[in-house]
Amino acid sequence: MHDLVRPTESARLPSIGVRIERARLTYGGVRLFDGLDFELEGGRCTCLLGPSGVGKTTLLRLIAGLADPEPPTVLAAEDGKPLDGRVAYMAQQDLLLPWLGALDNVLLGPRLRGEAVGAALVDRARGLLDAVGLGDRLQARPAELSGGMRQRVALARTLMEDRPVVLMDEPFSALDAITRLRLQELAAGLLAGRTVLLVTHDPLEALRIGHRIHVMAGQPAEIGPAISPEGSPPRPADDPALLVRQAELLRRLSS
Amino acid sequence: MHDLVRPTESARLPSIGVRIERARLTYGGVRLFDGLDFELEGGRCTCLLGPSGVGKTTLLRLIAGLADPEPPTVLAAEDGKPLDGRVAYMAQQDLLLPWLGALDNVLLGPRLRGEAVGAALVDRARGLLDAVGLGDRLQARPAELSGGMRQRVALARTLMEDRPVVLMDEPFSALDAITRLRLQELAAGLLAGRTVLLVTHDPLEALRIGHRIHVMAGQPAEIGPAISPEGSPPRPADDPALLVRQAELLRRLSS
Amino acid sequence: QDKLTVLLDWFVNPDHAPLYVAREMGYFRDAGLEVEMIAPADPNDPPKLVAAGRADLAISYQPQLQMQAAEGLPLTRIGTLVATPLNTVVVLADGPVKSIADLKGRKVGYSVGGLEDALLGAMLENAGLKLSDVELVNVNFSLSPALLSGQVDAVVGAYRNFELNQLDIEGKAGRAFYPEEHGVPPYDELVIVANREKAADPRLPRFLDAVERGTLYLMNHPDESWKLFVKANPELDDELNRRAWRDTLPRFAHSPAALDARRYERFARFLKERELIGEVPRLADYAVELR
Amino acid sequence: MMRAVRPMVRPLVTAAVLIAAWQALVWATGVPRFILPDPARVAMALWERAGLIGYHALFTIGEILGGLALGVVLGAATALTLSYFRPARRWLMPVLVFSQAIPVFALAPLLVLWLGYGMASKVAMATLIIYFPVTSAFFDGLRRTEPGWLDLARTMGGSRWSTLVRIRLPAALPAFASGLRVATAVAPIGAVVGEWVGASAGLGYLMLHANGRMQVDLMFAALLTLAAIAVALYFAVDALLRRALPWQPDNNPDEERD
Amino acid sequence: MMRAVRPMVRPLVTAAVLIAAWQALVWATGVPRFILPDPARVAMALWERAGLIGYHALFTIGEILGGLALGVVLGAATALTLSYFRPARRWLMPVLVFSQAIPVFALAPLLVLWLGYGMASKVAMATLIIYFPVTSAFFDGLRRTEPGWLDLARTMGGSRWSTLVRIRLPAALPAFASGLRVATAVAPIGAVVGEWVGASAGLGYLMLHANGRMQVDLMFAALLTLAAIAVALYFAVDALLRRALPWQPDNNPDEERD
Ligand SMILES: Nc1ncnc2c1ncn2[C@@H]1O[C@H](COP(=O)(O)OP(=O)(O)OP(=O)(O)O)[C@@H](O)[C@H]1O
Ligand SMILES: Nc1ncnc2c1ncn2[C@@H]1O[C@H](COP(=O)(O)OP(=O)(O)OP(=O)(O)O)[C@@H](O)[C@H]1O
Ligand SMILES: [Mg+2]
Ligand SMILES: [Mg+2]
Repeated sequence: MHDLVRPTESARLPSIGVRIERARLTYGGVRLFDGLDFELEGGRCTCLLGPSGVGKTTLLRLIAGLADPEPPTVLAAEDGKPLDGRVAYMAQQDLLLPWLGALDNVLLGPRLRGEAVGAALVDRARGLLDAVGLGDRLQARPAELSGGMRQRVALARTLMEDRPVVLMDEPFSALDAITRLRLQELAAGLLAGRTVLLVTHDPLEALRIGHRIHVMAGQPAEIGPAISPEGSPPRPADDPALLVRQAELLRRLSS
Repeated sequence: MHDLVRPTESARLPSIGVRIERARLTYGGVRLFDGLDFELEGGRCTCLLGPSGVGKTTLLRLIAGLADPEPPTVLAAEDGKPLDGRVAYMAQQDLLLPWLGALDNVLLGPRLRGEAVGAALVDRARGLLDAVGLGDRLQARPAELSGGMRQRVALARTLMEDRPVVLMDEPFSALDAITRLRLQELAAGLLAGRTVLLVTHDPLEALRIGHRIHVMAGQPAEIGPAISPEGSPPRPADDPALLVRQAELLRRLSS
Repeated sequence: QDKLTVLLDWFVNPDHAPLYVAREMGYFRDAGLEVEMIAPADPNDPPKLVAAGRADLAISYQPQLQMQAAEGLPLTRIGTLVATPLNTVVVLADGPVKSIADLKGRKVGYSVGGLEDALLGAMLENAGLKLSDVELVNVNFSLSPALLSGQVDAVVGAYRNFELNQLDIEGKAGRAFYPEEHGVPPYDELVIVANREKAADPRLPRFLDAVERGTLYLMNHPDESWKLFVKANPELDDELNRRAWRDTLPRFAHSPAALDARRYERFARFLKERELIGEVPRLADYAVELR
Repeated sequence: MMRAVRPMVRPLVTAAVLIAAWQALVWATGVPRFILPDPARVAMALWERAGLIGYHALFTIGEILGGLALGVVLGAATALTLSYFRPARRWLMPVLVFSQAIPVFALAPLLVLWLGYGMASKVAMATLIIYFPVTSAFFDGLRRTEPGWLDLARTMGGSRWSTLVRIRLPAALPAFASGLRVATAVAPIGAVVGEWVGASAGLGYLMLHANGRMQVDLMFAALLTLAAIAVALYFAVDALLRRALPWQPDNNPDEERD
Repeated sequence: MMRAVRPMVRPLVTAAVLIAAWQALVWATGVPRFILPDPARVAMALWERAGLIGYHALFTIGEILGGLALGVVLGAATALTLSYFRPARRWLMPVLVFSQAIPVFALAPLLVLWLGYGMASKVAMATLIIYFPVTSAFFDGLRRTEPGWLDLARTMGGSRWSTLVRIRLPAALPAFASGLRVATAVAPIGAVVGEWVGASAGLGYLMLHANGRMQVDLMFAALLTLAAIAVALYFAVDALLRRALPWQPDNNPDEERD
């Protein structure tokens, strides 16, 4: 693993849990959530699966502070302080800025915060792009990149953020199986010790890198009990125990 | 399967193979293809896998007539006639028109061709949307739909096209495992007898619905020999033979 | 009733009194004419449009007519409306300029009509100065405001019947220098022009007769005339126009159809001297006395 | 309640503030009343000459609407032509820009010669002024279509015409709306400039007339009326456009939640 | 070879075609030369009075550039203010529209009173004309930002200011460019109208003067010069804008491959 991509202070980041209680949210008259409770364990990776359109993205956005929940929704961090400024969010779309090259897209966060973008930050961004396999496309604009490449730039940008809470919405969906495995490992490594919520459609992916795995279903949506596979992530993809778990997950998903 | 969604004349569509020879294409000085040969067998479903950024989308666009190949590239249909007007193309992005509701997005093709959009066509579009699980969101604009829902609308739009050659770029990437299985079956059923090229990152998906499966790799990109699983698609997802094949595919992908 | 279109030189104002009185008194109708009067915004346009055949008659200025004739426009004067110059150089009475000679080194505002700088040049030379001794500024729409607000020290192109009253109403007395008293030959301010090719139009003498009747009524019954005028143009019913009306009365041509050939020729020579025209046009080509 | 009342109150408050500012300006700068009369004087003129102003306003409104309709139709047609024919783009665009630089007084005699002194020449002038913003903005919008949609239309076998109608046009509507907003705001001045060509009615005529005769109060009263028409028209069009383009993102920085 | 020559040839051909059309118009309509002189006459005037016209053109160019610079800066600033402060939007927008409807001749004495007869009043006039298209288009662009980017900026902890600079501004550049194109095309008329307000130099002044003297040839020669300046300026700005926004899709229907 590249040393550069891991910020020096990351080890010192405190891990914070996040709790959401009695969430309620309505879109166009339809109750998407009603009394939904959910918890992200501090320092752990929680994976969320569920049918398309059930509200996974909406839940992520709610935690990121981007959706407007209705009362009596409560969103709270374990340490009682507000979540603002402690969350990194990777959306389902890549949301790259078309006028910036890959490197500048990755450096967007520090620039937006008005941090001095010195050699250290640039090197880290370079390192991250290198780690996602785009070390030779630093200046490429989004329009010149393939779908998977764009997703990888967005992933690098999210990892650049170095926040205690990281929310990722299908971050590997546009990647081939091999790249996906590599990047799962990269992400799991870099995000170790952080509170991660990862939405995915791939049960195996969830089983590889999740500490806890939940299935969301129904309308209004409910979140099922956690599955906690043994061992610590990233688990090897060919672990036979995972295949057994996968069958269980698929069963839950199809019920 | 809904009867409505299958156009009456579909049985009569002749199946045409497509051949691409000595393809050459350069982007920004880099030879993406150089002397690439590839064939789509008529009436069969060919699946294409390969690392992100290798050129799968570009190849698809080339066949769709949307990329400008350089000489000595040859693109030809088996029957010698031009491909124009006989190809349906589903891009990697959903490309829904934001000002149209789901139903109108699905009806875009006939409208663009100036066909009279009568009750029959509307019913078929409705039926397709119903089949992809959006029967209750006919009027929803893209901005009101989740990522997976948008992809399903795009899929319905492609199926609506009823063309002998169908090119699909990661059509199920944003869908959960269960919906994906269902829609794979739907697509395999509706597209039976057509010449299909399907780009996917999911080896199992390729194994379930592909007659022939190719792996693309390298720079310039080369396309490996076909894997032809036994039985006819859609194959059951829990077929143990598939798992064996999957291991082989993964080996090819990672080489 | 024959229709006749008359393009005014500018917006309706007391200078056009004879026309309106003739219309309101029914003199045009008596002459078998139905006269439509149209106001343009740019005084340069009406003669062009008459020359182009778009209208029957235009109200214009003698100097302009002569310049246009020299440029070859097929126009001819058939009558006179205002028979003295109206143009003046105006300064504030309590200002530093007591004589034309005091203008040396000062700013003079003008509204581009084509003639103003020539007039001023002649007046300055008459006082021993040159045109280059003053700074000319085109102030277009706002002669009085420019003078009142001290933007310029003098304005040329101000009308003696208007701008002086305007200054007075604003509480400032103006001092006028009359061109004809400072080396500029006298001329007819407002003339009626027709297309030269159509000078024999039988409607024209009838029109002039009606204008003459209007002028005479106007002089005989100034107060009644004023009432007629503001009835036709209610927006003009104010102090300024009332005063302008009074000051314009003595300046109307008593005999609108009469032509003073020497006056025209004298002024044409002046224009040539000032290099406003290249050749002195033949009088008969641009001015007639209808029979 | 409060919310329902507000939309009615705001214009009144704006007007009040403007009038106060105007009065303050007059007091502070001591600008003479023949250059800028104070509000009271103008209000008086507005009141006393309401009939006259209203009569002239009717003409001007007619010209504005005529010019707007014609300008928008011609502008849209030109933008389409420009974007559909490369030769048009190459040869016509310079001509259009050229036409923008022609001052009224050069054109006026021509317009009158061809169109006469009636409504037509004024509508033509207003059209000319409105025409370019619409053309330019719409043309810009038409050529900024998302390439993916065009690819889609191509594979679907859409003709140029249907691609235009179904994809390029709706995609360019926000840009068109932008141009239309500018056009709406300049339409009144277009009509007034048109009256410059020669008129016997209309607010522009009235203003010029009043100006020429130093009836500055009346001029400003007419001007206020014209401006009020302009503002009303602008907001009507703006509201209409917003309603017509519901899918378009519309966010303002100060509405960002913090 | 051919391709290299073309960009030089096209304007000449356009000019030739225009001149031919003009000549044809003169012949066909028989419009008298004191209303629309024929090209040869104007060319002669252009040639004989080149020095005079050049002298006045310099002033006008200065005014155009000044007005353009000021108008764009002020317009951009206003658009930012409008989009950043809801009150500004609510109260200022009507005022802006209002201001658009004020005819020059009402404003002229005020401008001259405050700015004098020098360059300043003309630049102010040109600025005023350029201002609104820029403001309106840019403001429209600023509020049409892709909501996803704003969400991103929010979670990244971007301040309003940095979100503006890094996201909203670049995203609004295409719209801004649209407005700038319109502004560039109307800037020359702005300068000429400014000279109308009171001037002793400039092409507008020269035209008025020639018009008054019935030197219609000279007037049209000055007009041609003005229009040429306008066209040159427009295409320079257009080329600049295209170069500055390389990421923006730019496709024209007639370039669609069939
Ligand atoms: N418009 C373009 N300009 C320059 N390079 C491009 C352009 N489009 C694609 N490329 C390059 O071509 C290569 C192939 O891209 P393509 O989209 O075909 O990949 P892909 O195999 O579909 O990848 P993915 O699985 O990530 O979608 C990439 O390296 C990409 O950067
Ligand atoms: N802006 C909106 N307006 C109206 N409805 C919306 C809006 N955004 C989302 N929805 C609805 O909310 C529901 C949940 O959407 P969400 O994007 O959270 O789904 P998801 O679980 O992320 O699905 P996917 O796996 O397809 O991404 C969907 O039914 C969608 O139609
Ligand atoms: Mg989602
Ligand atoms: Mg791809």
